Amino acid sequence: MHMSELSFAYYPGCSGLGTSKEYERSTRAVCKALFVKLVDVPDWSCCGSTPAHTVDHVLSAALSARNLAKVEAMSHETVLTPCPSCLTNLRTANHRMEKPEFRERANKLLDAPFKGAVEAKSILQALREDVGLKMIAASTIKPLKGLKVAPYYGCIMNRPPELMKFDDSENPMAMDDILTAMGAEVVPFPLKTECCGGSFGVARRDVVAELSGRLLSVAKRAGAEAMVTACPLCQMNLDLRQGQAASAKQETFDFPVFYFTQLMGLALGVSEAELGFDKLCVSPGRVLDAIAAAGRVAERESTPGSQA
Amino acid sequence: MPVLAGKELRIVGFLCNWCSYGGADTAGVGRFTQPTDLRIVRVPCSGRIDPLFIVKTLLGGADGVLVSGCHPRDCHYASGNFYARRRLEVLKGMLPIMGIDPGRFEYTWVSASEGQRWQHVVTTFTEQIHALGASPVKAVLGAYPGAAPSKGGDSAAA
Amino acid sequence: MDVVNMNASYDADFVAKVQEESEQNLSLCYQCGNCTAGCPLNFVYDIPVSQIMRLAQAGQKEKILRSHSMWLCATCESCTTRCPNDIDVARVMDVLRHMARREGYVSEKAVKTFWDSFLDSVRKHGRVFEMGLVVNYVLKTGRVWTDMDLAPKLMPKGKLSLTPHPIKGTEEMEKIFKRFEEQGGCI
Amino acid sequence: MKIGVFVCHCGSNIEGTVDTAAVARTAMDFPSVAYAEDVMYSCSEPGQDSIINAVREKGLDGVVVASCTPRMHEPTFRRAVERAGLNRYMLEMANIREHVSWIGKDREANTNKAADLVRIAVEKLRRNRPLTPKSFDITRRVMVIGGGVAGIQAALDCADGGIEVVLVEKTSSIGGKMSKLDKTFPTVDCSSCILGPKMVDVVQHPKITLYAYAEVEEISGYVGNFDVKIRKKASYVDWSKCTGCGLCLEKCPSKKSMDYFNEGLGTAPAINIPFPQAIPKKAVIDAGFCRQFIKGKCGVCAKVCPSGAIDYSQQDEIVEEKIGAVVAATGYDLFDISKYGEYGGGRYPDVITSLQYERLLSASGPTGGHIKRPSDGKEPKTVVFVQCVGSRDKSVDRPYCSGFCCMYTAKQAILTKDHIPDSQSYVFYMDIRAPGKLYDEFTRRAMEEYGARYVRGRVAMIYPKGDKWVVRGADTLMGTQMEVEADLVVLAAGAEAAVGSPQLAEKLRISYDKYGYFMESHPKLRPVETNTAGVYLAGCAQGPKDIPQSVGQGSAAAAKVLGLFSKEKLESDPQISQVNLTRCVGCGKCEITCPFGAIHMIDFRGQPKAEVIETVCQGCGICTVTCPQGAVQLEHFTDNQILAEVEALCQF
Repeated sequence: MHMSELSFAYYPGCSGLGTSKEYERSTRAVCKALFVKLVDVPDWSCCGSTPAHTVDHVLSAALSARNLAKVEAMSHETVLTPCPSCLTNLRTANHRMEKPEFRERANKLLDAPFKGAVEAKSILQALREDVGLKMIAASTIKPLKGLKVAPYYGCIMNRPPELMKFDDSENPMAMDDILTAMGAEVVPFPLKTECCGGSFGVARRDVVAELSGRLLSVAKRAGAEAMVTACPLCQMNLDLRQGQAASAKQETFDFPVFYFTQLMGLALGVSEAELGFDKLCVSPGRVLDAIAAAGRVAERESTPGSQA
Repeated sequence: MPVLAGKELRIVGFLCNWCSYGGADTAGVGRFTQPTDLRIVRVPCSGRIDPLFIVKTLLGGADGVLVSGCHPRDCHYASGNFYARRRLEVLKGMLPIMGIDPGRFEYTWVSASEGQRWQHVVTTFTEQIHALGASPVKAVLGAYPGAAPSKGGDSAAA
Repeated sequence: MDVVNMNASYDADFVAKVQEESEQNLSLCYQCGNCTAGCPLNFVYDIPVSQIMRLAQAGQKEKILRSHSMWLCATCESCTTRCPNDIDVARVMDVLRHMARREGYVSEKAVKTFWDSFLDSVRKHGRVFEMGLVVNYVLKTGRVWTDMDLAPKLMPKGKLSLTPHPIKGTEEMEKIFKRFEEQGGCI
Repeated sequence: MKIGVFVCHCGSNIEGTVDTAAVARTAMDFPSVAYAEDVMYSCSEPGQDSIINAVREKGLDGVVVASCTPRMHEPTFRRAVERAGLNRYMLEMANIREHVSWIGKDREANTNKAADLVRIAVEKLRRNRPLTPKSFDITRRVMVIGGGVAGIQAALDCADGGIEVVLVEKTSSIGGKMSKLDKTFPTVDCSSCILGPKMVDVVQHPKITLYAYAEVEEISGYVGNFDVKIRKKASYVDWSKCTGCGLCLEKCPSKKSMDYFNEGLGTAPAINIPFPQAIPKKAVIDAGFCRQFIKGKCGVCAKVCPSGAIDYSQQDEIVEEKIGAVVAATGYDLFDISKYGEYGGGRYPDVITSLQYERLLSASGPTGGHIKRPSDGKEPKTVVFVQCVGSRDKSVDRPYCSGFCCMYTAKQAILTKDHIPDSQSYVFYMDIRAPGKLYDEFTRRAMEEYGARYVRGRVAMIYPKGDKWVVRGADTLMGTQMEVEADLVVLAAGAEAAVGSPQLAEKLRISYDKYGYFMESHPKLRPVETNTAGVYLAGCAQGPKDIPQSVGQGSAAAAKVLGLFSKEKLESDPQISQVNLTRCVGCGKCEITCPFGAIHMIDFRGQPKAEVIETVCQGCGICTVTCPQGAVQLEHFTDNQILAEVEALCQF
């Protein structure tokens, strides 16, 4: 069931080189396994993230447009990125630069101007819509049996809907659908799009502790054993800062926080090493063992003669 | 009075009484400001508009003609605007043959409740005509010699 | 509380500027409070976002630019997404931040410093060098103990590289920022 | 011909941006104009008198009034010229208010444009000729569409006025939304106790023919003489035999049918009578759930029915009725709350609509009048009401206020306390809209006597927490966020035009606004009339209304119908087509294109000729354009008149 290969320009985003190495790796592994070709944007630079748009919208657009222009030069219409923050900036720049007057101002800051004909899409959207659930389910080798997860989309993967044009802005389902298709049990998580505190971790850890803490305790109450994210910043806040959140909430969590691509990779039979589970701060060991155990049971039942 | 030199161009509108004329009224009641070029001729139904009226108006030296009726299926006379649409489509195709820029004629549908839409229609059409500039017809023919009855008499009962 | 004299304190230029830069019509706001209701950051705001909108309508520049709220807005887009009048509230908050910077109001120094350090890093290397960013931030703020508790968690994971990965077009990046400043942009 | 021109100031409405005196001066130069003046208020008594005097003194034989839209005052000024002794059709109007003074501030351009409009009016008038209307007979029967409280009122008032009424109701029982309500504000009257008797009056009234479970298929004709086709939908029960005993409901093995009357709370048997007081009390089979139709075998109802009324082979039936007027009272439908994803409507079982809550409060409802929440049947102690769900919200294209939600929410808060004394209600509101006799007092009572806690602010999100529902809103007066952990959340869903309204409007040839509400002919002065003669409006079909307003409009529409039918005969508008027999070649094209069948072919000295049936012709003029010979001309809109207007504009 080999489908014609999809090919996209690919914009990894800065955190992929550091704090979200495992997201970066697992993304590439999953795309490879699903025959999605990722062509890196040559000499890509930072989109400016939150700090840029808090300073000025033209500067912010220019920082993103430098990369969009490179995508144009690659003659690709669509660029994929795993990071919602990069995605928002790329899409916003693209959208605002549809206005000639604004485009001119932004291009003034650039060596190579951006003409404005590139669509930025999240890896999640590409997997959900371009690859599709059928293909994903069919390619699942090790179903994620015995895994109860709370998918958390973060605040800007789908919002504002007019700009992001993907999934339901109040109750997104893309990750739910993918993980379910791969055999995981998804618990209904009501705060799918609530903010985790974003980039305030360093300057105002109290903000992140409170907000991420709330997400973790609600996910826990919902009966999940782990959270699944699609955002480097969310993952870092929920995983690396889980201790800070715990003390803020006076709760204990010990709650693994995966990137959805890591779990997909697992189901697709990619080696755990390639998926960088060792990079997670809260050890996923217990959860991974549970999946493996459930898998063995399933196998035994399916092998003939073992019924006796 | 003569068209205000430089300021205005001569734009004639044929509007059906029940929808578009009412829509223009609604725009007025809502004080939706519009360009002053347009002069509205009121007819009972867009189905009453003979393509010949439009041709004569344009050959008479008007710079633009705007026709507006009820939305399809919403005609006060059930099917008048369907006849209108058919006739006006044909006309649009024939204007170039007569050497008239088809951009000088548009037809649209505006209901009695759509004051804002009417404002938009008038504004954009007026801009469109100003973009095309004054009609060359006048220069060529001079002002239209006068509309001899195309057919029929003043009163049929004659 | 003192009387707000509208004749004296309504700053028309400010209102006009906010509307122009945000491309939003402030008078669309009818104060339903939906933005405040859904704002996750409200608990650290000194003025709730719906009141920021009200103050903006009322041209109360001083009060707004002195507030902490817009510095603590995470641009999570709840307000923009749920506004019954389709106002891009998050964008208004962004624009207010821009103004505060330009006019030298900084109610949340640490936040600003972090963002500045971030952009410094981008300017220098083309991509964010996380380690350098934090160090830079610590030096500027003197907050030596920032996230020290995290270091032991992070280090062994080999996530934080100790050297930047500069891009080829670094001088191109520098130019972007230079041109921005030359056009009167302030960072 | 001597024409008089009267240019109206309309106070400052026109004079403010048009130099009316200058327009009058200019008009003096127009052909045939013998007199021109500007008038302060031409529609006022002195204004009309000055026109009448001028006609008499100056011996005018035609009048042009330059003022507001003819759609407003043409009848007024026609009466005026008639009083002056002229034929009422020797009048033309120039619309220099709606089309000039109100849409531009440039006084020079406006004055110039106004003069132009007067010029074309003069040119048209010069080619007018006196016309006399013909009179024709009326069918003194009215069709009321919609059996809600507005339609019921209109039907009863007409019938009591001695007119035959045909009442068409889409569902299997009349009563409409009101029959689903438990109590009504501000009196807390029992809804079905005050509506029930009226419903009974309807079936018992000798002059009312009720078609329930039926819809208007097609309507043709014109004021005084409409022909309608009504589709009686197949109920698979012979209503002439059905006694409404309800045995079939008990015995029906398939109980999974959608319970529309209870707003989808619980299910109904596949053969059902919506509610005990239903009028008519007849059973209907829901073929989508009936085993006989799905599996092809069952027949339980047929076996148990004592009167042998079940008829699985029944088909839709078309009945034809002749009527002279129509009252459209098709009501409203509820906004779909699932459009608010952040409220989880449709996803969260205990987040329900206000109308569903009415059914929970009602003794005839699915819970027998005990408030039980859908998820676990527990009695809620904390109930949160959220107002303006689908009202005053541009983002869901519902910018208008639904008008009655503030009031019914206050009522529901009061009733909640009555049902569950140890309960606490919260109401999230933006503004309280309570204009009406004893209305504001009522909302105050909800707070002051019943302790409902009102919170001024919208709700941003609702999410589950254990078996509670966290409602996160704002209190804009305190300037804080506000969270309430609720057992049950009631969304005050706004009103929408009833499904299918635009399609019906098109059948009736009346206008509707962008939301599907029917357009009245004047927002202030003709609220229950439409621009189509003989078609009237009542109730929410025209826009959201509460019960007293709907009843008032029902009566108002009835008064209009009675007024129309009080005339011996109706006068037809003489602005109709005329055939010039010498030009007509009898090709018959006009006969084919006429939408009203107002043209038929006759034999004239052995030759076929077209003839217009004067009382049937509606004056659209389609035939005039169709005729290849120019033999058919529409009076007062002849080719020459229109071309004269064009020429008047082009010569400059």
